[in-house]
Amino acid sequence: MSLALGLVIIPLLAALLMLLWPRLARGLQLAAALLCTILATMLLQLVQQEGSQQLFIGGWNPLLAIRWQADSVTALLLLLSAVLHLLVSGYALAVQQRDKLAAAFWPLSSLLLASLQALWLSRDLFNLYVCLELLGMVAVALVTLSGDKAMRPALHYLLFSLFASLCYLLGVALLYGAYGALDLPLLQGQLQANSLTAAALVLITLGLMLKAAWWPLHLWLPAAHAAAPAPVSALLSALVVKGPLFILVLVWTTLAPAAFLNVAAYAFLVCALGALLLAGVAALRTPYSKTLVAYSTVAQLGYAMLALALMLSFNLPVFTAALWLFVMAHALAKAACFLSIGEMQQTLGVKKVAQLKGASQTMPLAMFAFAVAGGSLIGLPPSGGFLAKWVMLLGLWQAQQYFLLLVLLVATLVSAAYIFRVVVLAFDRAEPTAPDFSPQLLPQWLALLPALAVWAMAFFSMPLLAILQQELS
Amino acid sequence: MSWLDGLSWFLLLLGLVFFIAGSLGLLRFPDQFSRLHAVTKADTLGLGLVVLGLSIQSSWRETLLMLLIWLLVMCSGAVSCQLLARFSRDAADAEPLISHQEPGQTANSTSPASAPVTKRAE
Amino acid sequence: MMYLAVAILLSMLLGMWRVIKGPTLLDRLLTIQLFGSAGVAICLILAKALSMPALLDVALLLAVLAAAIPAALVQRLRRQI
Amino acid sequence: MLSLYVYFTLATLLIGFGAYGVWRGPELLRRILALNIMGAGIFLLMVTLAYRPVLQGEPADSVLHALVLTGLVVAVSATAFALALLGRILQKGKA
Amino acid sequence: MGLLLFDLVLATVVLLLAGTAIFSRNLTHAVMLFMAFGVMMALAWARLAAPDLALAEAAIGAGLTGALCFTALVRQPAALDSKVATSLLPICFVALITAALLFSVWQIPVSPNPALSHEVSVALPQSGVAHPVTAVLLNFRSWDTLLELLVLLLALLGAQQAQSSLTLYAGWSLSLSWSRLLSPLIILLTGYLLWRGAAAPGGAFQAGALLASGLVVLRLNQQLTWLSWQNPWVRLAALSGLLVFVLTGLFSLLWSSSRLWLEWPTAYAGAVILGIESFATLAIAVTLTLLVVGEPTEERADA
Repeated sequence: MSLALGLVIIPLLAALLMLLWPRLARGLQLAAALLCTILATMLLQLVQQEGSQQLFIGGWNPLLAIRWQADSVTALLLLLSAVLHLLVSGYALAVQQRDKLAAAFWPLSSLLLASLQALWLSRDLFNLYVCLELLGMVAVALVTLSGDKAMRPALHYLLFSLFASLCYLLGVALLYGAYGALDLPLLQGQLQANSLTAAALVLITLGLMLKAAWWPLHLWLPAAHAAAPAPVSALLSALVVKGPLFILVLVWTTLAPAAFLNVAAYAFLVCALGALLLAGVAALRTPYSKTLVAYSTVAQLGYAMLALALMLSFNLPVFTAALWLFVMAHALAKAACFLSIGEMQQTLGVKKVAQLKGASQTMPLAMFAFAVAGGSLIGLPPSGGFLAKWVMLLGLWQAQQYFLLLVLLVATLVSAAYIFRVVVLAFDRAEPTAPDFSPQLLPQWLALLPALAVWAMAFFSMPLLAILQQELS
Repeated sequence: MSWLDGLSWFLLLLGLVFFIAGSLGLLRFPDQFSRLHAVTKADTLGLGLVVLGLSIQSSWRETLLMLLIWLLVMCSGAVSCQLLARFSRDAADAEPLISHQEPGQTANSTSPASAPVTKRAE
Repeated sequence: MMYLAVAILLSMLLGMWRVIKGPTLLDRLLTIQLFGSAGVAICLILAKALSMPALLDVALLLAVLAAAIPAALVQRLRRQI
Repeated sequence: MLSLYVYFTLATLLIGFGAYGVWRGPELLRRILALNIMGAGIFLLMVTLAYRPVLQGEPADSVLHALVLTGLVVAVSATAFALALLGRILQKGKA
Repeated sequence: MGLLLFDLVLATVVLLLAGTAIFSRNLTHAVMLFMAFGVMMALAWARLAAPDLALAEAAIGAGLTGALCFTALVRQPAALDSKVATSLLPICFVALITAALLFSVWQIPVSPNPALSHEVSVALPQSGVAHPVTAVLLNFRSWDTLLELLVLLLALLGAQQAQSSLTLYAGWSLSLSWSRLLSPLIILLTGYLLWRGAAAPGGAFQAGALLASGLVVLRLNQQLTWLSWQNPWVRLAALSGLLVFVLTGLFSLLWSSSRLWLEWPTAYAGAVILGIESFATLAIAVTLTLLVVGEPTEERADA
């Protein structure tokens, strides 16, 4: 577990040092990100070989201490966030001069990594609350880096996030009042199906849904994510909304009494359908390119919700694998989308989708990155998105849910529509929007990297599936 | 001991009377400065009596602490009374930004001191 | 003893009417003063009645802050002048 | 025993008031205040839960007290941050 | 009987304050009622046998929140009386949900599960302190506390981004000398709370918040002009709590026999906790002060 500890402490210490000596910030950032990626890889290997690892902080009894647990899903998520942090930091380093990225970006993004890693590891209901609050505050602070125009969306984001964590805390308080424990594995199977438990679970779920921007509680997300600087939007969309999602899955898979599962599955299903179709349509209609990508996050989270709903009602291991594959594929693809769109926005000096006309000519690399990432969002082979969707389709076929198969198809068409809306415009080479300055190659390459990673997921499909299935056996 | 207990209760009740007097003064006095006095003076005296009443029943360490508390409240009552009054006087002389009157209260405001504030707020 | 605390609370409630009604800013600033001194008194009585000597520290803290805060608030509000 | 229910009810009502204030506003500052009131309600619920052993003659639940203390710090930090953001927004509106 | 009556009256006062703070048409008014609400909550904690929380709430609710809210208040645009249309539908909706919540809250068993409390009392002798709340905060669940310090720091970092200019005005001599007179007392009391935390209610946060309100008062009276984030020593002080916490954790990781994160050896636990708490107090005080006061520009003292 010292590997896991390093994953949390290194970015934390790096951030503190950056605050003390701002001049060292960039070097420290890169070093910490590299180190974390290496450690996360090692941890993944360790977990694969020796099974899940546990730590009771301070060495106290399970009831008293805060438990950390690194199972294979956690290890994968740790690696995912470390890799994404590394990639986004690289991009930020390349563009910081040009975009006048505020100096506070470095410590804040390091703290973001630290709080995410702490969240993935924690298995204590109250500690998860603190992690959630931490994550929310870092996210809001990062949004404010855009200056004046971002202040109002940032405040709204903060208020929503605070309200959500209070709902979560209330739920936790009710659970503690009834069962007298905070440790998730200890509470497993303890909960009785009564109205008190129901109220607690509803409150926890509502809070987490609000934080994870699940349709129909997503209203804060597009404004906040669109207002932030490009590297920040990438981090927010790719990682931050996944934190609450992770807790939600934990709560529903370990805590919830069996009697509630079906009702919850139906509720999640309805939300998933709403997200997939309505948020997709919203992405299709918005005039601004960044808002488009932000709405696509809401829509894509629908897949995760769908997988969760299916997981709860059918208890097939395929859906668990599909859920985490979606999370990873979406994180990588969305980071690439935001970075490439941000790059195009900066270079072309435009905000609207319509003005991206001819971008394939002026900025081919960035456009290529967007197209590859978009392909994964749609689910075109070969990509991580395709892999996730394929696994899910297999599961649906197995469970004989033909109606949902159809819905999945429609959702795919909707996402294809909003991705192609951009791509088609970009290939319209008549009267392209002239760039403000000559496009730089390095940032475009760096924006391409996450897209290539999501591509690569398809080639590592076997080991990935093996890791995710290991969890269940 | 019983007469000590009786004394203690007498002091406590007397303190209560001053607290109530302070609140009544706050409610009934005609202008803001007299109301200020009602709160800062009567309540401080009430607290002092309560402290005295309680210290009869307490150990010397607790008594010392309570006397310190009373001393603090007494000083702070005097100082904050001054500060608040001065602030209010200055605020009445200058253009206030935040001492807004609720509409409808301009008419029935009886206090002479608050009149200029009201006028400027509009 | 608790009845005494109740009575002081009720007298506070009485004073609150002025605070709610206004009409001047000063009347409202008096809330802090009123709740400060009465709060200290109730805290002292609770310390005795519930026999929790730790509450004396709470009363001390309340008193110190009630002493310090007007100096800060008035300073802040003077901005408008 | 009855006191417990008095405080349970008070906590729930505070949460309700707070939730209403957060939802309806109308000013941003009032929403922030309402969030704090809602938080106070939740903390009150937790402290009342911690008070339950006292009725049976045992000391109060110190774990819950520690949790509420942590929660208070988190709440005051968040409030301060929100008010700083609000200050910036209002200043911009004035200029 | 007297206790129950007290509870009922206290509940009424708290509800009235909360209700008027939310439904009042005047924002200034709402803020002041909210401050009074803080004092009343402190009394509620005192009543419910939670003196630690009463101390914390007194320091925050009666002190810092007021200063914070007033800073926002002076920036509010002039038209303050808002036209609140208290429409019936939302009220009914919220009332319905509250009723449902009330129903489930009443279901909470009156006799709690004693396992965790029992565990605390068993482990208390090995924790290095005698006061269970401090033991939970700085030993059993110290990871929460570390993260909580991080939250506080983050609030400051975020507020730095949203920095807006405010002018400090020269104080009256009365408030200036009063704040100077108070400061030794506040420092003394801070030390007292910190030191008592090992055995009785009190501790780093309460002490830090108290120290912060002292610093705020001085700062608002144009004292302590060095107190700014630009000053590297101030930065060090604001980070010191976290740094010491993390470094002590790493140190114990390397030196203790079991090599566990945040495990203090029983023999030294008391000293370690006091050390961490002292730096945490400093950090909390500086951070809260910077949060409340911001980075104001000084106005020249007028004659």
